[in-house]
Amino acid sequence: MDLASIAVSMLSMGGLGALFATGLVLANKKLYVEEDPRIGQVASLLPGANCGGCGLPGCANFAENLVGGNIEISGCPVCNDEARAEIATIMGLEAQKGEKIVARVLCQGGNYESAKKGEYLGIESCTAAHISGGGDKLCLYGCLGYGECVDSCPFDALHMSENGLPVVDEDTCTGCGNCEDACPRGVIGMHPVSHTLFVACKNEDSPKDSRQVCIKACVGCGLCVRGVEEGLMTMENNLARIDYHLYGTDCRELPTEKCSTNAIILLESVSKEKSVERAEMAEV
Amino acid sequence: MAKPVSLKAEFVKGLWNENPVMASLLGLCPTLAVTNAAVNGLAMGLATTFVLLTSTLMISTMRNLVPHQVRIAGYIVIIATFVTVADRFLAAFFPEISATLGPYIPLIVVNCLILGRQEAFSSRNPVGRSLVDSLGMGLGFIMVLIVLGSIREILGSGSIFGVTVLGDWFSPWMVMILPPGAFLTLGILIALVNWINSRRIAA
Amino acid sequence: MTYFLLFFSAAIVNNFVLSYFLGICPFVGVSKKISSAVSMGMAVTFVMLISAVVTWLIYHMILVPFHVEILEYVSFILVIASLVQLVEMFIRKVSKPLYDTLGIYLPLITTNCAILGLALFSVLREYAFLESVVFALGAGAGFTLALVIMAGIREELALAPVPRHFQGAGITMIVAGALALAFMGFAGMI
Amino acid sequence: MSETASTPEKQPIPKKVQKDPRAKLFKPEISFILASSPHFHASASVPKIMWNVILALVPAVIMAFIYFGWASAGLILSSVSAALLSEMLVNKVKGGGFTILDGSAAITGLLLALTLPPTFSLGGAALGSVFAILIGKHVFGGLGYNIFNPALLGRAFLQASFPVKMTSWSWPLTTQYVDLDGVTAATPLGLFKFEQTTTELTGLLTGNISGSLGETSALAVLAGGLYLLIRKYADWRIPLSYLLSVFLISGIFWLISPEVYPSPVFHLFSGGLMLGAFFMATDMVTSPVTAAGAWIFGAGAGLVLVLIRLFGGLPEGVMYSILFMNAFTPIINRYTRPKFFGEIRA
Amino acid sequence: MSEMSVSAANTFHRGVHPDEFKAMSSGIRSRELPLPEEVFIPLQQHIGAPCEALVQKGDTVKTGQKIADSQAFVSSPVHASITGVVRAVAAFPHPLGGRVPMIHIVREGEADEWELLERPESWEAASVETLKHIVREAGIVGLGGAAFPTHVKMSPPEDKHVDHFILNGCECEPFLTCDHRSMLEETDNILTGMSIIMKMLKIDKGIIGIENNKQDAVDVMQSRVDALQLGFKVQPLKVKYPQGAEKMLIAAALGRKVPTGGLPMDVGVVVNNIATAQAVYNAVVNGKPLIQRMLTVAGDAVAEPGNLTVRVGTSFKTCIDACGGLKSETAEVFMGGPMMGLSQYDLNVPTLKATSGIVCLESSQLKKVKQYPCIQCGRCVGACPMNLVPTRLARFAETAQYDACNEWGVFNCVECGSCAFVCPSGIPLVQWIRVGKVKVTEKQNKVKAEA
Amino acid sequence: MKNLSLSTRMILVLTLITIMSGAILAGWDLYTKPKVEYHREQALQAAIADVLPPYDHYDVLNTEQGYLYVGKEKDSTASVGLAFMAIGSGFQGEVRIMVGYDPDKRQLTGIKVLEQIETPGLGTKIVTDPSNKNDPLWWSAQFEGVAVEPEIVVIKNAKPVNDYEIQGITGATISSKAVVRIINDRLDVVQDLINQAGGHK
Ligand SMILES: Cc1cc2nc3c(=O)[nH]c(=O)nc-3n(C[C@H](O)[C@H](O)[C@H](O)COP(=O)(O)O)c2cc1C
Ligand SMILES: Cc1cc2nc3c(=O)[nH]c(=O)nc-3n(C[C@H](O)[C@H](O)[C@H](O)COP(=O)(O)O)c2cc1C
Ligand SMILES: Cc1cc2nc3c(=O)[nH]c(=O)nc-3n(C[C@H](O)[C@H](O)[C@H](O)COP(=O)(O)O)c2cc1C
Ligand SMILES: Cc1cc2nc3c(=O)[nH]c(=O)nc-3n(C[C@H](O)[C@H](O)[C@H](O)CO)c2cc1C
Ligand code: SF4
Ligand code: SF4
Ligand code: SF4
Ligand code: SF4
Ligand code: FES
Repeated sequence: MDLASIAVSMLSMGGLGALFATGLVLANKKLYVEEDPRIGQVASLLPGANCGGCGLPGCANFAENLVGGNIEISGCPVCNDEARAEIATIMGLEAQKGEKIVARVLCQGGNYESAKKGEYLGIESCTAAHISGGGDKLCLYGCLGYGECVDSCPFDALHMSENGLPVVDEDTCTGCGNCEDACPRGVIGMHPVSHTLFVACKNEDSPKDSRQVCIKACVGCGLCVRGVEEGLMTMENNLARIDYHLYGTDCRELPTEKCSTNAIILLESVSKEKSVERAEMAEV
Repeated sequence: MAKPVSLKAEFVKGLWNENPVMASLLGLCPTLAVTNAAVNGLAMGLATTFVLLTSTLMISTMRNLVPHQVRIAGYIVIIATFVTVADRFLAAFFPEISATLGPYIPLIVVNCLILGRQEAFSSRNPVGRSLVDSLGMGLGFIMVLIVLGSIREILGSGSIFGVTVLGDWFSPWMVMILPPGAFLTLGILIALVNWINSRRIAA
Repeated sequence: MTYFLLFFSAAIVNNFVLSYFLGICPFVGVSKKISSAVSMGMAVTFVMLISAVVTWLIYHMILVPFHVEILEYVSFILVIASLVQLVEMFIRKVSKPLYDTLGIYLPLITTNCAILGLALFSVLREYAFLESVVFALGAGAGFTLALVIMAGIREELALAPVPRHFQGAGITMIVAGALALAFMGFAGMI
Repeated sequence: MSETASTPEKQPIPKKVQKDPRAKLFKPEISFILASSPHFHASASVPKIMWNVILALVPAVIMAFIYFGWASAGLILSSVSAALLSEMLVNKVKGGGFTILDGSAAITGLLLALTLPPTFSLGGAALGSVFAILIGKHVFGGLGYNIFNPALLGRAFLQASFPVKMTSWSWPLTTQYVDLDGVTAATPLGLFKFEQTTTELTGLLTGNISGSLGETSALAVLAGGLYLLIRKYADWRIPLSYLLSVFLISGIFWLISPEVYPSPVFHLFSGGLMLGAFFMATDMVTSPVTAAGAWIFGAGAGLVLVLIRLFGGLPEGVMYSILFMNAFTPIINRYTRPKFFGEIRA
Repeated sequence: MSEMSVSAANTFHRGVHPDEFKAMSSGIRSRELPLPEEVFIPLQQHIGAPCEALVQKGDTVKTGQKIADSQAFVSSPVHASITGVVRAVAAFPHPLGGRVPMIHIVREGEADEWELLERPESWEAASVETLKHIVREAGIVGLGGAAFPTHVKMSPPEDKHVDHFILNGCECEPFLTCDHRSMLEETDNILTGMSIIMKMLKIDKGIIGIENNKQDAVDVMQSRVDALQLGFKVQPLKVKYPQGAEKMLIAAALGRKVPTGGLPMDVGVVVNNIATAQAVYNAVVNGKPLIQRMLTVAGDAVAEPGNLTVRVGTSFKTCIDACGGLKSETAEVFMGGPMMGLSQYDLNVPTLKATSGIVCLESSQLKKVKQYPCIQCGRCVGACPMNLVPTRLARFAETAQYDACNEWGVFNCVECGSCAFVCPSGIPLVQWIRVGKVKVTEKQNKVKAEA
Repeated sequence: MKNLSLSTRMILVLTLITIMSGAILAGWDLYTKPKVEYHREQALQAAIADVLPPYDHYDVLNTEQGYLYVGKEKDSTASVGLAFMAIGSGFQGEVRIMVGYDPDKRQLTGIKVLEQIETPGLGTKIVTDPSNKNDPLWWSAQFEGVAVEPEIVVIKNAKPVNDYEIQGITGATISSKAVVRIINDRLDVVQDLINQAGGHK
């Protein structure tokens, strides 16, 4: 009696198991669908809990979307760091082999430097201000200072300075370019980290007009073009431009000193200058 | 797989950082359903941990044998087996608890927490490490269940583990032992954990 | 009429999600967008239907006659898991659009307590075959309803300044609590 | 090196400058306001709307005082002040403005009080208010963002927490059967549900019946409600469709079997329907913005209400019907986009 | 197109009722502003291709001389509005924002020498092509605000059957009364201009839509139409903003609804402003190009509000000074009315062809509302004449859900401002909607570029 | 194992797992079943003992309409009453009640609510009422000796005056009425059975 019931149990369970295993075997043969092999690899690294925590219907679907580039690895709340790292290798994130690209803010017209034209009462967003006359700053090209770029950065690599200009944290910036897209004024540009010389201004107005607008504006005087390596600096629409193809390590003569308004900057020198300045201030 | 992580870290992660309920939002159904009293939470937590450990033992042992295509079916049968064992154990030895936890014991079978750990960890790691992981996860789960159960029991019945703590002046908020109370308490608890985490990061 | 009441009871009065706490994980996970909520709801209803039929047959054709009721959980879950896997593979092969709207949700459903819960409730309440089918439909409809309401609310909350620590799971739980409070009005109806 | 091309963060503003470098910059003669159109604005404002709703509730409050005396005053005071204090707490934690003066928290507290039984405890009323403001409103993002009607969510919380106290009624002071126990009275809906007796219409209209503070006199509520509609502080479609759908659906049942189901008129004037229809379903935050949505919202609430009243375990369902439809509001909003001017829809 | 019964059709659905403030200038006869010392004439004052300057620094120009033109069909030439010397062709601040190329002319002496257009003996006898040519050469653009080249409007494509012309005399913006004054002072000229336009369009059904609050204009128009036996219908319209928006006007006067994304001619209608008709008259009958117009200077910050006839390119400051100058408490000055006008920061900007008013307000009249979160009251929905749901559009724009913005018809918004006017929460709905439009366009362009 | 084909391995492994599971469970079943049955039996006996007057033993009658438990005196065929299970829906869900009935006196000898999922603190007062410190079981105690004819009724907010009346629970009228309804319905069936058996036990 007892043994019989054990046998019945084993038989019925075993029967069901065999039945469905066979079904799966057949299905595996007949219903097989070709897919990107990486999907399988990624899927096998995912928790497989199908918990839906990622907002997607299941781990397999998450893998598909990941490989398809529609979602980030961080979208899976369950996955641990190890698995994430491995998945990243499968996904070949070595795409970032080239030089690190970071965002650069090409405007120095903060609250202190720029001219105000009135009292702006409206939505404090750069796009909104841009399309309704440009907020309270007179400059038509420069940073508006409402930090839309800061909000758009998914990595928290940007913040607003007290002077009302965005500051990039080079180490955190991944070069994703979200801020560049967000800025209605095109003030942010993406550059390899090795580029340190910039014309930090976008103002194309005539010298007379741009002088009225900002003390750090590029007024288009053309002094910087002379004396530097041929072609490195050019003037276009009252604005100095740097040809980064010609810009290299051997470039000795720098146009920064020539610029009458300090619109051209060399990043390291700026920081050095600043520390000297601070030291002097402290002495006074 | 991967760089060696200390066993201690493997254990500790389940308690807070990768806590199955708070961080991964797994196993929510039993978490909500049985925590109307602390003791129920404890019992459910223990039962779940038992199943987690035993099935981990099995699955981790035979992790290299089971073909990918039948692993879900295989794992889940193993899990269900131990759930049945636990269920019967309670029915045979603790009939009262069995009656209160009622239909939620069998649902341990489909507790995403268990299958999730098997898929994510036990099927890829040696037995010892897997057991440590499961133990951590199980304890993390028990912890949450007890906390949730205690809060709900105190506010909903004025007692904790059946011992009256709030006097007659307190009229219990019955909602706390009803479904809405479960959701609300867990919601607030999750927010609290987020807050603590953000403080920890800031610090 | 009794079938209607059974359906109504399972769908609204004793909603699986809001009063039985079944299937909470997908309820939290797949309720960010109405469209995926609808798909998920359909998939769950479909799987519930299949498993109600199959588990009823297994229970009454195998387990009871052979007195091996102890195999209830094991056999139910084995059958559900394998069947769902088979159906998923089948749909994937047969129709890409169907797979995209329904199929991709299937693996998630295997480990959804609502399905096993349904099968177990059917046994516990000694439903006849047709009753368990209606019960499955009602439970599926109720699950879909809760999921879609939640998705609607969450789409709306995406536009709201929910306090940071409550964003995500926290507010979802609070909304679920509020929904459960609202659904209490139907108590005692059946 | 992490500094960018931009100006250093803390620009040392030169203390002694011979020549301000900014002297040459443009300076407008008069600094005008720069704003986007329109530059004009109608005189309505959020506080104005809110305080008018409170004004419209005055008749109901007065009736509550006449019928239930100081008990009503205590409940209202306790509930409103708890609401205001919670609002202040949130202001403090969240930072941002001082939002008590906009009146929305006061309404929440007041409406919650009006839905409570006169014998309810003051502490309980305060608890409900705190729940309504914190969980019902601010967890969702504060004014304008809550999905559910906070006062009703607070009441639902109380009803589920203290079901006995929330269903213990006392007779108004004005009735002859003053009962010192104060617990044995029953509301018209309760009388109907459990004893199958209906109440006279005059009682319902004047409010000489037992019930929660604000539901006793349908007329007082109606007066305030009409004021709201006339001043356009509430969308007329919602009370209309709500009441109409209650009337029609209960009317159908009544026609089928007048002995079993009460008349539609009884439905309209009993319980919290008037207060709910004019003051709670019309809460703009939690009801649809589109006209079509308003009709659907009201009709749906009416259906749910009649179902609960006739077939549910509870005698009254105004609160639940509104909360239930609140849950659908986002979906209704989404799928009732009006046809654009000149749009031809397939 | 759906026809409504005409009796009910004297207004459109929704809309708002802002205070009018018209009395301060509507009762006073308009004045001619003395010739300005200098003018700045923007090269582009119309929708369409920009013009190129035909003169250089140092050239002497006569009043009415063409100084800039373009070959494109959708464009309109620009004329010198005073006699003088070109001082510069350069970028100067523009009332629409930014700095744009303008021709700076400085007056020489008191002379006002005109260079007139070639014109036919009688417009009745002239061919349609001649008339259109004159309208183009006169640089006439829509003076109702949009500045769309009028000769283009007069040339509907073959497949569009135009059967009605509507003269837009609504002037629904608060403060503005220049159209009103024109109707009273130049009645016959306007009616002649309208007849010329209808000849160009080859139609005989004309409607003059005037809001009820200008009953004297309705009466004068009616009596002159009767006297001249023109057969036009003078249609009084209920006072409601934005009655003057052409889609609303067509709905009110004819009961026709311009389909979404469509133009008036899709329902067989062409609409022109009063001042446009008057400009057509001046060009065709007097040979005068469009170099001056009447505009309203009003608001509580100016001492003597009134209507002025000014040369295009005169600075705002000159116009305001002619009305007694600004009070020191002035808070805001804008071009156009308070509902759609543009804030100015610098009063040296020039008036344009399409500038119908300069409104200067003290802060007391600005009616600012403290901002609250949207309470979903639906007032904006009840106000929007285009039947949009502004609150959602704004919320979508704010939360960067641009697809939803598009789906909910952000491009149908005519930016009339009714929604933001009624919003009790003081939400800058229109500004958000503009953000939405910009972002949706950006996104669409990006998608196009990728494809 | 590794060198078997995938298909074979799939079938083999799954079958093995299931067989193993079957074996474990069947074994466990053998071990625990008696204990579970024992508890169930105990519970049943306790319930019957609770609702019937003292008896020596009881007979189990398996009728088409379910089990009846007839309590017998020692060495006697005379019955002290019969007990039966009544099942029906309460406020939230199913309620199972053990009912003791004395067919001769046409009155109940006691009831015990075995299973219910009523609202804690409200409907659960049909089992125990913690608010009544002296007698938490007061509500079910009322059924001892209540007359079943014409039928049991619940009255609200008053003390019962007639012998067929039961006082309702304030705040849980529905549950109170539901219990009474379930008992009344079941009594009809049982009474029919008794009548068919010729009034005999
Ligand atoms: C790109 C474009 C093309 C247009 N084409 C025509 C046209 O062919 N015929 C016409 O009558 N109006 C045309 N219009 C003018 C419009 O009908 C309308 O008068 C103009 O947009 C200004 O209207 P508003 O002042 O009401 O905004 C066109 C406008 C735009 C922007
Ligand atoms: C909101 C709004 C209000 C308008 N109000 C007027 C108005 O009051 N008077 C007017 O002539 N044009 C008004 N317009 C412009 C007309 O829509 C239309 O462009 C003009 O009547 C066409 O005539 P035009 O080409 O001669 O300018 C308004 C446009 C908008 C969008
Ligand atoms: C959350 C909640 C749970 C309830 N649960 C029960 C219950 O389990 N049993 C019951 O009879 N009544 C319950 N009620 C109350 C009933 O619906 C009904 O109000 C009550 O039976 C009326 O009884 P009374 O007339 O004695 O107050 C509940 C009410 C609420 C709000
Ligand atoms: C606006 C309003 C809404 C109410 N909603 C409910 C409700 O949903 N459920 C309820 O039991 N009582 C509600 N009440 C109180 C209710 O009328 C009272 O509970 C019943 O009269 C009991 O029969 C409400 C009262 C008001 C004023
Ligand atoms: S850089 Fe651009 S986006 Fe950033 S604050 Fe300046 S204007 Fe705004
Ligand atoms: S948005 Fe991207 S590119 Fe810009 S700062 Fe952040 S990380 Fe760098
Ligand atoms: S949405 Fe646009 S069209 Fe509608 S009222 Fe607002 S501004 Fe006017
Ligand atoms: S009018 Fe203002 S507050 Fe009202 S719905 Fe529109 S945006 Fe919101
Ligand atoms: S535990 Fe129930 S679905 Fe996850």
